[in-house]
Amino acid sequence: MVLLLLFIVWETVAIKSGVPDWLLPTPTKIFYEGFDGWSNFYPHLLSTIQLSLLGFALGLLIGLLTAILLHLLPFIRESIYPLLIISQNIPIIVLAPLLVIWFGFGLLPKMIVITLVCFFPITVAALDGFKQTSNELKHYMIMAGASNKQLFWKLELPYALPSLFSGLKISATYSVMGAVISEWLGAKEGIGVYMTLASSSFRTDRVFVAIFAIVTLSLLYFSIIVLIERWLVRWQLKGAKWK
Amino acid sequence: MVLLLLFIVWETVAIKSGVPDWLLPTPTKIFYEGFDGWSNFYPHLLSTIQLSLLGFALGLLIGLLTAILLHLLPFIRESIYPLLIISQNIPIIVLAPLLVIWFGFGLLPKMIVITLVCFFPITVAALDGFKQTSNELKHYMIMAGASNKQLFWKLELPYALPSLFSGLKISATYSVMGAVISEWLGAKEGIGVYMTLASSSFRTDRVFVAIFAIVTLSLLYFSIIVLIERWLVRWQLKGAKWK
Amino acid sequence: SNPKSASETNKKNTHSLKKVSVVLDWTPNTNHTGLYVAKEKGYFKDEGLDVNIIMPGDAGADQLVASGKSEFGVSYQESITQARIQGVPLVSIAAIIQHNTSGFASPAAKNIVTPKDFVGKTYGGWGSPVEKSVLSSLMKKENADVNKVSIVNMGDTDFFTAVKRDIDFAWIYYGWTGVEAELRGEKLNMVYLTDYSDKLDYYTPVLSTNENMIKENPDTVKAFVKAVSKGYEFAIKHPSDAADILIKAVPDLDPKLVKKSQEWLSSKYQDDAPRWGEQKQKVWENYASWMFDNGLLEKKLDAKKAFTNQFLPQ
Amino acid sequence: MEVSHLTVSNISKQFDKNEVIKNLAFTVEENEFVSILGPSGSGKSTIFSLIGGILSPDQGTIHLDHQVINGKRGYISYMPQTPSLLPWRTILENVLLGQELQGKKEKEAALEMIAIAGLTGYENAYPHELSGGMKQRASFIRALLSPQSIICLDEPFSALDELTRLDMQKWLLSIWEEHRRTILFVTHNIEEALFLSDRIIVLSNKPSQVAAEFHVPFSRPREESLFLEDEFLEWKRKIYYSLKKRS
Amino acid sequence: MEVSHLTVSNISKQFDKNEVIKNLAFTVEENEFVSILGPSGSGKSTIFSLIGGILSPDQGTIHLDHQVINGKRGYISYMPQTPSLLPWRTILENVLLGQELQGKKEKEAALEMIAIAGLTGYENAYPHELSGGMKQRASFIRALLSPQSIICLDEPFSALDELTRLDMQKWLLSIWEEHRRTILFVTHNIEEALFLSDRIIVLSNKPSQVAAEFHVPFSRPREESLFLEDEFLEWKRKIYYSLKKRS
Ligand SMILES: Nc1ncnc2c1ncn2[C@@H]1O[C@H](COP(=O)(O)OP(=O)(O)OP(=O)(O)O)[C@@H](O)[C@H]1O
Ligand SMILES: Nc1ncnc2c1ncn2[C@@H]1O[C@H](COP(=O)(O)OP(=O)(O)OP(=O)(O)O)[C@@H](O)[C@H]1O
Ligand SMILES: [Mg+2]
Ligand SMILES: [Mg+2]
Repeated sequence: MVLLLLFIVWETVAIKSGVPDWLLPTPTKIFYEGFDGWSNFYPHLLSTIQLSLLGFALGLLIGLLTAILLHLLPFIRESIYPLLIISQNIPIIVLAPLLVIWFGFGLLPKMIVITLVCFFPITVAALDGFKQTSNELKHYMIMAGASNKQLFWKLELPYALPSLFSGLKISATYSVMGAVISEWLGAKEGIGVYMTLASSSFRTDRVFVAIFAIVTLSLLYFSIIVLIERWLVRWQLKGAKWK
Repeated sequence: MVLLLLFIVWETVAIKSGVPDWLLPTPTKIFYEGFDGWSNFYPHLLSTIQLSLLGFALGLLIGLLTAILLHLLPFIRESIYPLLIISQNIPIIVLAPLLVIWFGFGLLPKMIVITLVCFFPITVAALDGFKQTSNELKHYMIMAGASNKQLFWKLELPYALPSLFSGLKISATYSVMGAVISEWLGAKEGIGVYMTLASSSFRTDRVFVAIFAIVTLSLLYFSIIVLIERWLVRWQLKGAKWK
Repeated sequence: SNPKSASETNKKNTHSLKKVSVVLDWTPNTNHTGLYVAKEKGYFKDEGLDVNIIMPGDAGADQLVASGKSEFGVSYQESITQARIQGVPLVSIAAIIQHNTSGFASPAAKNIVTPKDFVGKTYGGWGSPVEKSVLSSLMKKENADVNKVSIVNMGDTDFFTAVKRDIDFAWIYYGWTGVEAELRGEKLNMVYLTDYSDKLDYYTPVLSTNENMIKENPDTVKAFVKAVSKGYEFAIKHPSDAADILIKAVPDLDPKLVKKSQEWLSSKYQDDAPRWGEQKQKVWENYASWMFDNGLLEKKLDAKKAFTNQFLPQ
Repeated sequence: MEVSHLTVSNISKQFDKNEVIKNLAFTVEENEFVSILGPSGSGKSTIFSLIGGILSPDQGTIHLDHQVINGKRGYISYMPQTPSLLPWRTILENVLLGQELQGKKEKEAALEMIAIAGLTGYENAYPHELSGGMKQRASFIRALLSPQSIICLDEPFSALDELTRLDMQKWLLSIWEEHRRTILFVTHNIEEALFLSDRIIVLSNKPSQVAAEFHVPFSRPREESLFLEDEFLEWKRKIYYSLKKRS
Repeated sequence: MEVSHLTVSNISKQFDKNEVIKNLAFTVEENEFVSILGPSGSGKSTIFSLIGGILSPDQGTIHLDHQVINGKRGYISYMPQTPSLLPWRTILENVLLGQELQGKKEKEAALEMIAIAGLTGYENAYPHELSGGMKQRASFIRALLSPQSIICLDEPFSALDELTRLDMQKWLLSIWEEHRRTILFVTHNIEEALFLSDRIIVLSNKPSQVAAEFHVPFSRPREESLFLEDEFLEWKRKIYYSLKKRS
């Protein structure tokens, strides 16, 4: 709805102000190109979807495992945390040649890049979630003889879910961009490839088709996460009838 | 400590395996260059620090304001959220020309880039934090006649602090990379400029000096956030004597 | 013979082919046409090679080639010069374009026709010290002062965007960006480097490999260069067909731009050289000494080792 | 001190299909001490939520000082059934919260009250360092310090031991007899209701209505010895049976 | 059912400078029902934390079945002072939690208990949909369903109204008289302690020690009418004064 409005404003502004097409094409032109060039674009889209889903899944897995590990072994937390931050701060342009030299042009280096992008928000959010567990409930669980495993699965994990989903939302949003960036490591197809090609041959309309695809994908992933959250954390929704 | 270990492993592996310097220099070489070229590097570092701090501050401000706005006006949340996600998915290479056309090559477009990178984790985390506020406490506050403003300042905001700090940590980590990326929009100095120049003249040692600077800065920012968190959320630490 | 056996021999051929890869400098464009022609027309196969053309993205070609991850790459004389100074073992094995086709472009309305017109204008670059030296060299010829040019770093911003705003002129390759301007009907003024300084007539782009390849697999290098050379010769003779081959290989490029760019560029590949790919030691020495004089190099370059013509077909 | 007068007229409330309150009506006079007695789950806390404006009745009106306060907030000073202390505030800061929401803070008065409630030394402790009863006491003081004209207390003493409870009851009575404010008091302890109140409203089973109303005849100021008097036991039995009959 | 026997020998505990328990000693026999009576903040919940192994005593030992259980967990079935239900579980799932932690779940038994506690219809409700007393009842059932040999109840009935409380007390008694398990019961209600226990341990003021111990002479099974008997009132007064003297 709001998006529609945005499009209309954009269209009229673009037409009125006379911004040239190669700088900012109007939505109509973009849709036209998207429709026209669909068969060309389709395989790129598919490849990026595949890449981002795989990367996100891997990021989720590694992010969660890291968080659980750091949570259960607090004494290594202090020493590992800096490494996590380092992992977020090595620019791709430096990492890229190293990754390609070590792992070639296959799937692996791309996975590494997406995972690097995705796992961090999940880890931070999950860790903070675990830490917030209500003292009262923890007290009960321990008194009732819960083992550390039970404490984790039955209390800390469900308690961290809302926080974890914060991280998932951030991560899902980044996963598509992560995939696109990873394609700059050298790929045969993918939205990233399509976009650089379009950009270097000055086809701004195609660049925007690519952006639309990226944005739509991200929105889609985000909504799926929100749906899963609603379903898993539904007990929260039933509350607060008075608000 | 762990970092030191990492360095030692790196140094020995680099020497043993005979990786050439231009691909992956040894830490000693990097330190040497960092020391040697300090006077050269210093202004770049300073400029990036300035940029990232400013950007982070702006990101924090906008991120918080957005979260508060969306929280207080739930009916616009549904419509604004997609826009937020879009903002995270417009690749810089596309945004760059538009920003330049609109705002020239000054500070403003760079600020916009860093802010875009920084505000999103803060907004998502803060929003989720606000949402989690304990029903019981909210019930009391409303019954006791708290206005919406009081409810927010005295209950929801403090309650969201731990979650908010999650977002801040993620954001602070990204702010330095954001600044470096923003320098690719055209800057006279900064670590990003230094790094691309070093990279194009095959001074891998300098590239790594730049990476070290980025990582160190991020770690520094992260630690500052953690310290502030400890100080603000210190009531949490006093608890749980039994764990 | 019957088709079945033909395909069988084909398969056998593929089996015995030597797999090598060539990394481009960035996205595919008409600088690379010869490579695509050689692949499409089977010139590589004729030489017993199975060539994979790779778009490197952020990884950059030079390091991949230097480390041996890729056998061949597309590079520039400037890069190879700097790389060798840092001990990176890259060697240029063929000049793709004989003369430097780059220059300073500006919209016609700005009226920048010769280097002395740069005075008082704003130049948009990417922050490399080379730029100021080049500007200075050109302007010195007309006794103009480079310090009167305001140099702005425009980062990754493209030419057309930049000149819309604060920038008056920028450094482009005419064969691509200039041709795009023609397509758009925008009039440009060009100040070519080659018109003002011999020393700045360096090779860009070139084909590169590493020293190891030359030592261990000279035959492969020879076969590769031979096939590529045939590719470029085809492109020189049949610009339109060559353009079609590139468009077919990379359908996401803008066909109009490729066609027109190819027309412009085809005659420039070999130009006045006796054969395609030929490199002169003088060009290497000139540019390196120019860089050294301008404080852009820490050491003098041993130009003989930086390039070789030994693999070019006779 | 302001004068107030609460009238609850024929209010009804249901959650989904769960009819909790039906045609409930009662009044509280100025400076009166009224207790509401009812079984668990009968809707006592819900009545408070309605008066506090956090819920709106499906039917009926609630008047305070001749003003309709259906769905309006900020008119009552409230002590919830669970202590609901803010975990990041010290006890002193928590105790001052009710005042803070309405305007000025009186730290002196608060410290005095804290002392009377036996929490001296815990002013700067955080809630999780207190025992259950101590939290309840803090929450109670918070309500007493709030400036509104009517105080609604939801089982303030149920987590306290007999002795502390008696101390707090006596203390509440002494303060009340001195300052005279309007108090609406929810409890399930008959003795407590008898000892403290002017009037006791007994709720029927769900959907709640007023099942019975008793004017407590004991003169004030009341002494601890009241608990042992025969008349007191008499009344206790009477109310006990009225409760039992209805449930 | 297993046989158990709890011996607490001379334990002490302090928080920072706050000496809460000092040289406390008592025993609980197999299948005995023992109540601990003490003022708010006297350390009753702390005693449970020590037995439950979540805290370790600074001095002294705790034996269960001749085994030292200082700092060991999982030996007691526990009902905390605040209901502590997991907000994302339905009542039924919450009630089964204690069993789940130890192994098998018996859904039938749980549903039966829920019915007896008057929570029928709320099996699939979430905790925040229940009134304070209802939550407390759910928490109580959870403890009863746990399989350990000793049950520690921390003021289970303090949030309940007189009638529900009486019902629950009677129900607890009937179950206990049928199944006979060892129960350690914390309360501040003298009548409740008298009605339920075999033995009552009265704590002194902080630092807590055993101030007095009473063997309750009433025969079992006990009836509601006990409350009105003179001997009961006599005992009540006796304990009341013993409490008062110490504090
Ligand atoms: N937010 C809610 N959503 C659904 N049902 C509710 C809600 N709040 C209360 N109820 C229902 O309303 C009824 C009355 O609840 P209320 O808390 O008012 O009881 P109460 O009299 O205060 O009991 P207690 O003495 O145990 O605190 C209960 O059946 C409860 O399940
Ligand atoms: N985690 C803790 N940190 C510091 N002090 C504590 C802690 N837990 C309890 N205390 C202190 O120990 C004392 C006894 O607390 P405890 O909760 O055992 O009392 P209680 O007898 O259960 O009281 P109530 O009947 O009010 O629940 C109190 O003074 C309390 O402040
Ligand atoms: Mg209630
Ligand atoms: Mg207690």
